[in-house]
Amino acid sequence: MNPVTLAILALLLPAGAFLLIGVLAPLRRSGRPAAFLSIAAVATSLAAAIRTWQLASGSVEPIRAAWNWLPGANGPLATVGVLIDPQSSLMLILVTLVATLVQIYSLEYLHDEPPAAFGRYYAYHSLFVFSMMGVVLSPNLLQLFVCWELVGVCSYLLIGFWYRKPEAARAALKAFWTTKAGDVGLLIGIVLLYRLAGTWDILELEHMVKGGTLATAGLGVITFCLYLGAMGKSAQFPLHVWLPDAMEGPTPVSALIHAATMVTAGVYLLVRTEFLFHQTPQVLLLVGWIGGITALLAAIMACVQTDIKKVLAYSTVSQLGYMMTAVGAGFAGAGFLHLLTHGVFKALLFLGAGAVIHAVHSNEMHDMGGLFKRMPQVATVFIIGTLSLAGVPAFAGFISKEEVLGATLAGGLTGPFVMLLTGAFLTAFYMSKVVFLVFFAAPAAPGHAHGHTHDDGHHGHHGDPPFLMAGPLWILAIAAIVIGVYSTFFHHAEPEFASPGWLTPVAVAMGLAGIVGAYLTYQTRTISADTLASVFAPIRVAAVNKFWLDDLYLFIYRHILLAFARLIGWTDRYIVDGVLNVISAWTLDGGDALRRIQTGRVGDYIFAVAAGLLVLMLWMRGTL
Amino acid sequence: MNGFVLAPTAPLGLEIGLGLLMLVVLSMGLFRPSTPNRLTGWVALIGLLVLTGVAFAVTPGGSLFAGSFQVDALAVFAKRLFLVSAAISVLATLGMSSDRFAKRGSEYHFAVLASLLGMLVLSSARELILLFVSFELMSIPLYFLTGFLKKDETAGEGALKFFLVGSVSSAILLYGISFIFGATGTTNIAAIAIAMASGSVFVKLGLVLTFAGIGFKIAAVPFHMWVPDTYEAASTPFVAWLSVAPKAAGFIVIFRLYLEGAGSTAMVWVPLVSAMAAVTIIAGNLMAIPQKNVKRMLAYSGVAHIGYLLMGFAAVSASGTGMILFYLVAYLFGNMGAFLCVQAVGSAEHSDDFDAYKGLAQRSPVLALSLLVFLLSLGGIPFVAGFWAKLFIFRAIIDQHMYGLALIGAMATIVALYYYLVLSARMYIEKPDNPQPVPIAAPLLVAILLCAVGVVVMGAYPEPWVRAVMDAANGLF
Amino acid sequence: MNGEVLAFWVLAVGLVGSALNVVLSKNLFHSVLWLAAALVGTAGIFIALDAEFLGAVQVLLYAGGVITVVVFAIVVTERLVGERLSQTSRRILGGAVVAVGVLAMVLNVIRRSGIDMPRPEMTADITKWMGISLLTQFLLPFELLGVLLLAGLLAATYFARPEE
Amino acid sequence: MPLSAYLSLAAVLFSIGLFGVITRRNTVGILLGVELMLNAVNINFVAFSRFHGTALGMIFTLFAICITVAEIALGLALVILLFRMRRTSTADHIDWLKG
Amino acid sequence: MGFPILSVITWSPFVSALIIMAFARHRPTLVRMTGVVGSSLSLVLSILLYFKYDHVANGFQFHEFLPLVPSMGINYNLAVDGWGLVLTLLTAIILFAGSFASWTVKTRGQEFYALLLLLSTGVFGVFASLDLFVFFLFYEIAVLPMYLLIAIWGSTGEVKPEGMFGWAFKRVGVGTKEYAAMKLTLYLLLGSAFILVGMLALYTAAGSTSFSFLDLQKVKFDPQLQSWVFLFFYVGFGVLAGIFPFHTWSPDGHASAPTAVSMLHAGVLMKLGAYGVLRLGFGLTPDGAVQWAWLVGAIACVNIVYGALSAMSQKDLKYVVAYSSVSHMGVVMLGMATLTEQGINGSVFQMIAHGIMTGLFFALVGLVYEKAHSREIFKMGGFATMMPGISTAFAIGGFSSLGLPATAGFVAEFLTFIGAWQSAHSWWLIPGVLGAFFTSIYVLRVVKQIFYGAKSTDPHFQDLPDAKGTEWVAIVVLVCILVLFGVLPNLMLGPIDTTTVPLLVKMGVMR
Repeated sequence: MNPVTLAILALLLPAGAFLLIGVLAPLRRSGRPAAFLSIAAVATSLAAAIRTWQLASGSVEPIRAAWNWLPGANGPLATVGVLIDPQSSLMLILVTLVATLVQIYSLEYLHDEPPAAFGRYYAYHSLFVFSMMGVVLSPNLLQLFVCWELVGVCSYLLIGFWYRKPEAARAALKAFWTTKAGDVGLLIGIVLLYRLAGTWDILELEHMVKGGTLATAGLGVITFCLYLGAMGKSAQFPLHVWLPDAMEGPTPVSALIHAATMVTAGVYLLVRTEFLFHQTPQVLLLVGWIGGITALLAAIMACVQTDIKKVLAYSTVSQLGYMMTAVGAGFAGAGFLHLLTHGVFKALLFLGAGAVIHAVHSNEMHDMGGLFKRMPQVATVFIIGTLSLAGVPAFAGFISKEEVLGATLAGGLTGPFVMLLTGAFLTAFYMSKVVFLVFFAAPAAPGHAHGHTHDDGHHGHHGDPPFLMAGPLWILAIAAIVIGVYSTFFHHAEPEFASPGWLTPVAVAMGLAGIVGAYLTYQTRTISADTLASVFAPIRVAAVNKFWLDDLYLFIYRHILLAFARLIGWTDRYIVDGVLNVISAWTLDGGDALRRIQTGRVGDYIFAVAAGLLVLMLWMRGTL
Repeated sequence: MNGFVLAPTAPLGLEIGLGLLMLVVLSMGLFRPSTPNRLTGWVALIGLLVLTGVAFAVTPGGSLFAGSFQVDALAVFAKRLFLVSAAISVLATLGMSSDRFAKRGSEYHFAVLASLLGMLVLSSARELILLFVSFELMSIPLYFLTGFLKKDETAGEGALKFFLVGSVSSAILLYGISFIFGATGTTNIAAIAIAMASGSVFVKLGLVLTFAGIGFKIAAVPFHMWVPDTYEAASTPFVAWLSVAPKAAGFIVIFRLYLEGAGSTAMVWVPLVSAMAAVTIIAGNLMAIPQKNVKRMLAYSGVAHIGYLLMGFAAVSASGTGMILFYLVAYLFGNMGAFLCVQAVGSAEHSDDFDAYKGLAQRSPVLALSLLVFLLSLGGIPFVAGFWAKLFIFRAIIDQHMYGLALIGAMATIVALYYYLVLSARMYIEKPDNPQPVPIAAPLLVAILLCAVGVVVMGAYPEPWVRAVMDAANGLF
Repeated sequence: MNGEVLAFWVLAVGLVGSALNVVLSKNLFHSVLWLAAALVGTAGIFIALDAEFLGAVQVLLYAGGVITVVVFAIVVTERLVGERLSQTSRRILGGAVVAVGVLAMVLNVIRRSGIDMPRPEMTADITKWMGISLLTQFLLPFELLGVLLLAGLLAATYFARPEE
Repeated sequence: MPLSAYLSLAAVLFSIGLFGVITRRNTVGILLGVELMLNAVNINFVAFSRFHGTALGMIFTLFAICITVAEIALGLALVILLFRMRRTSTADHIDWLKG
Repeated sequence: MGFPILSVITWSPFVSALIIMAFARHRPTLVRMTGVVGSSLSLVLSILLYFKYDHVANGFQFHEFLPLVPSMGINYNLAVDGWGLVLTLLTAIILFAGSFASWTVKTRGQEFYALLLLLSTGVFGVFASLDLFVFFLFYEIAVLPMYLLIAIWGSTGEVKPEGMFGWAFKRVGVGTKEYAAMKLTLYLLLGSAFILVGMLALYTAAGSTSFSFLDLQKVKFDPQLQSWVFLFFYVGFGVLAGIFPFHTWSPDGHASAPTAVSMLHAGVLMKLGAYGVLRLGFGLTPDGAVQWAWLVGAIACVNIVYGALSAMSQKDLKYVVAYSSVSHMGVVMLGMATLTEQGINGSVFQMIAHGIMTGLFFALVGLVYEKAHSREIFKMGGFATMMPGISTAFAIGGFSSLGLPATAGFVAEFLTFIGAWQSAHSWWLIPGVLGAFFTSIYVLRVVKQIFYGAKSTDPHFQDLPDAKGTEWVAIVVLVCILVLFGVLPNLMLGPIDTTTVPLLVKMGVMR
């Protein structure tokens, strides 16, 4: 099969699964069969994706296929199709791989759900996989946007999967609105781009840029708008607020959507349109700086979280900042690499955390502790993930983080570089903190934990998870190690930039310092956590309060937007409609008033006739 | 030989026939039977039907008395209209429950026929004296007919008001005619147009005064004030006729005096008439809104309709004139029909108030539907006659580029629809207090259905009617 | 100043005076009598305009017939109500304004009309001509007038007759 | 006397009559005002007729007088009818129908 | 001439109405079946029409001609072009769904169905008429039955008479169904008065010989005449299309109307207004349209944002949907005001999209109301557990209304935005996009409030059933179509585009 057919196949299988599950209510309500269908579809997609990648890496030119979607007088306005090049095919593998693993994992993770909800879950998943692949394979920005939005909807639906929980419903809404706010920018950018370039096709655009036929006037606005979209999806400061809340969704969802795939779509978009951004260095600079700020602030906030998923969520935000900084520095390749590795190890971390939560029935780290003995497998893979994230050599995160840091420095973004470096330390610190608190340290609040122990009988599996959950964990862990080992020791890709020699040692030192710091604080308790807290009190308060961004947004939503809406609603009812009612009332009153001249006295009638006569004569006096 | 003797009077055939009918009706009153019956009514009806048949056979042409009586197309058209409306009214009267119509039927029908005679002659009159006398012949029996139910506490009042305002108006009218005569020295109507063209101030003054007089007859604001009181007081089938036929006669007079042969000199009336039309439409509609009595409501809405007819006059064109005639025919069916429905409900409920119409659709669907159709026609809704009527009027004045007036007319239609809809809501939406069907006398029902058929047929297929009115109107220009 | 002018002015002053009394008199009965005077004065004007026949008709029909009927009516109603009818006026200001306005307009037209043609000589016997034309040219209105009078009479008796 | 003199006289009479019909409260009084107006009209007719040298206006007057008589008879009959029912001949009091 | 397919589509509801009135008295099943058969016939034939339409030749097809009033040049002349084609299909779909959504009308069901079908004959007729006059006649048929439909079967809401105009509110009875019905009817008739005057002005200016659209289209009218006639058309039809500030009949009317009537009215009748502006305003008075495009667009922008904000502030579910119509109709008007190919395509496509989605919304609101007897958004909660089907459909409708890709709403809005940016007034893009964003806020907020979150503790809201039986028909049909047109917009856009381009060429804004 040629790569296009394969790609389409990969794309359509989950879509078909979604339609089948969605439309055939009995199938959906049966639960497990639906899940198997979905998994089969996505697994086949994975195979197709791998084959596509193989075929694509052999071809020099990107492979593109397109069909008309929207008509226009002078040729089609928009097309749909696939664009297969190394980037998209790699990304495709990541998406399908993580999706497959997560779906398998979910079989066990959600086995308590009623069958109907189970079916619904897999329907959403299939839709998500389809949409995400649509984003990845999209040959033009419009299709990308279409799938982009669908991805957002899936995220909304899956965050709100447990919609009975008010928090989940609220978080879903918040995620949708925040990303939508960014998407408004993306939409505007796409619309603007059409007038400027007359096409949305990525290859054509690239061609135009290379040929110098694309006007640069106004391009800055367009790239900025595109970046806004990426900002929302990839949770860049200040639109990152939705991602931590999104952890209300089931943990596998967080692993797939809010760690590995969807949130990286923003980075992917920027990678795809890198050539456009290069035309507008100011915007690129902005991307870099905001990336750095995001990375640092999110890392700080991650440090003060007590919820294991929240830590991972902020960590994701922070890592997305890393990727963005690299893109902003002008080296999208580095960002993309980090995207891939991060996808693997962050999914691993989330799934690991999920296994823990599944066992403990709590997200709070103080409910955990000393779990290494009970769940050695989970602890192992989680530690692999942590080391990856901390950028320890021979793990997946190491090489990509080096690349990002190097790229940032090479791009001349010194400020963001410092932030990233600080962030690297903090990353290692908070991740290690999680590891120590969850797996090694004694339970922080024994009483509290005891409260749970008697539940053990009910939940049964307070040990390592069954195969369906462990399998995916191990696959990801192995992938993280393989990638790490391969890229650290065997494969030194020629970087597009030259990084100074001191960079690697410094970065690794930062990571190790973080691990050590965490060890001292949370395992041996040599350093008192309270002391740390009081030393960094102002930052801590700010971090705990999420830098008051949520409050700000809430204020804007409640006291500005809704209040304004109420004002408009009131105006419509009592002024606009009011005027109409007044006119109507006046008409009625006018009838009443006029009726009074009908006095019933014939003298008045005669008077009216005479007066009318006079009026007629006066009117006509000019001609008389 | 006989044929030769009668031949010269042929153009007067209808009038002579009507005169004979009057004679019969009157003499039936002299030999009053011991048990009152409605025989005179039936005789009058049959006579009218025969005359109507004859009228539809008459072809235009022929004149008498040196052209002062002329049977032109307009006259024939008008005569048919008058006869049909009178026949419907008489038919509906046969369903009246009051025994006064049986006891004094001879006087009543004689008066109707006398007034009708006035209208018939009026439509042919081309000479001022004849015009005036026939105008008065039309009017005076109307006063009588208004007060016919003299035992009713309000009938006399309605008649008196009608009479007093009417006689003042007719004095003004006559004063105007005197100036017209004075300006020309002749009573021939054809001379008026010539005098107008020469710019005679007397003829203009005369026409202004005359307009006030006619304004009373057609009930244009501010000469309309007798209308609601009179309509409320008088017997409903008569009001149905009163609301249509004399108005039509007034417009015939307007055509004769102001438009016939006048050409472009008639344009001098346009601002005055359009202003009057606007005021009439607005005031009529506004005053109809707060009415609680359906007859009064219809009276005011009738005033508003006069405004639309005046709009047609303001167009000063053959099409405008023709469309007035069309409007009159549509109005004949619509308004008479509506009044007859009021009669049907009123005789059952002994009330003409809106409340009497509650749930009529569930009590008597046919009656309610007929009334709805009439109201829609009056409101100018498509597929019933009134729509075409309004449309044609608007078209005529838009032809003259009077967009503002058209818009006022169109917007006022909305106000009119308001109160028509309020009445419809009573019929269709509310629950009846008394679920019994409304008893309707057979003749009345026939009359209502006739009107309904007229309204619907005109609405569905206006083409022949349009052709007829245009034939009648073209002679004037 | 010839006789015609003198007669005109005398009649005019008398007419206007009696007319004013008709509309201003407090006593309805007096009003009627003043109206009779005005009608007779009008007959005088007719005669001054060489319409003797009309003058006669005016006196006979109007002053004779109408006034009698009115007086009769007043008497009847007074008898019914058992007291003298007096009458007051209202809307005097409005009435005056309208009446004066109309008068001014009409007078203005008369002034501007330039109608003052010479008074032609009488050539034929007007009365005779009227008689002939009533039965020829104006036969139809004449007939209609008959119907009208009949209808009016019927109506008047119908209304005036007490309840049967 | 010129025609305009007659016409002016008629106009004055007409206006007085008009004033009368407006201001009179008694129905009979209103009728008297109408009579005055018609009288003025008749003067107009006769004067025009005379000055035009035609009898048409006089014929008109003749008809007018006759019709007036019929009218006034009818009117007075109505007044009597109303008087019988309402015990008043004051026009302003006859106002049951209004609004 | 062949089979008069357009006439059959147009009149089959009417005939059903007659049959219902004549034969189905007090037999509710027969009433419903007749209604469904009549509307199904229209639907089937509309689909057939779509496929038989020659998409390559485009232009007006399926001509039917019958002289009506030849002396005035009035003829019964039916034909459809691309726009008419898709809008006929839309009408048929909504009517079909509506006849199922009225299944539960209990009182006087016979009259209800008859009036509903009568109304749809009017709508079909408008979209198929080439003769302006017949167009107007059908237009009136489409408007008038609304009065009775709302006043008899409607529901009375609650509006507090407050503010400085409180007295007027009391005087006219704001909030009652009678008020809503009256306001709607009179407002729309007022609009039709403007239309009539404008139409007659063109007719006379063209020599009073023909009311045919094709004939009038060839006439080059005086620019000044065009200028005000366009305004008349704009205001006249705009009232029905809900342009600010003449939109206030819409919330009250739609909120008071029974389900199927709201569906048909918001779904199709409002399109009639926009279609009228586009067909008559742009088609016959192109210079006027070009001259006034700035006004149309500016008011459309107000509509979009203002409608969305108003919707956000409502507490009554039906009012939210009604105001969202006001906002979405702004998109329709904005699209045409751009005078660009994409804009007008978007405008017509939005007519379809909004028709379907608002039909869906009203059907769902009707169901929710039928089961929960409440439209108070903030009293309901957690319904998704009990009525998963309804809540899913509602969410899909909501997604379409906020312009989510893969639903019809996206294509429409996107095209409109493209058009807006390419028009002479590119700033229109901003309110347009902002409106879409606001829509996402109020729609999802409502979805969350009613269907998600903790279950309401109100005892009335326990054990509410999901949709069942025939109730599914309307929902499923509409949802499927909404998605179908979103995924394959070409189905509709093809014919639309072939009609838009010649218009723009004629208007001189496109080569």
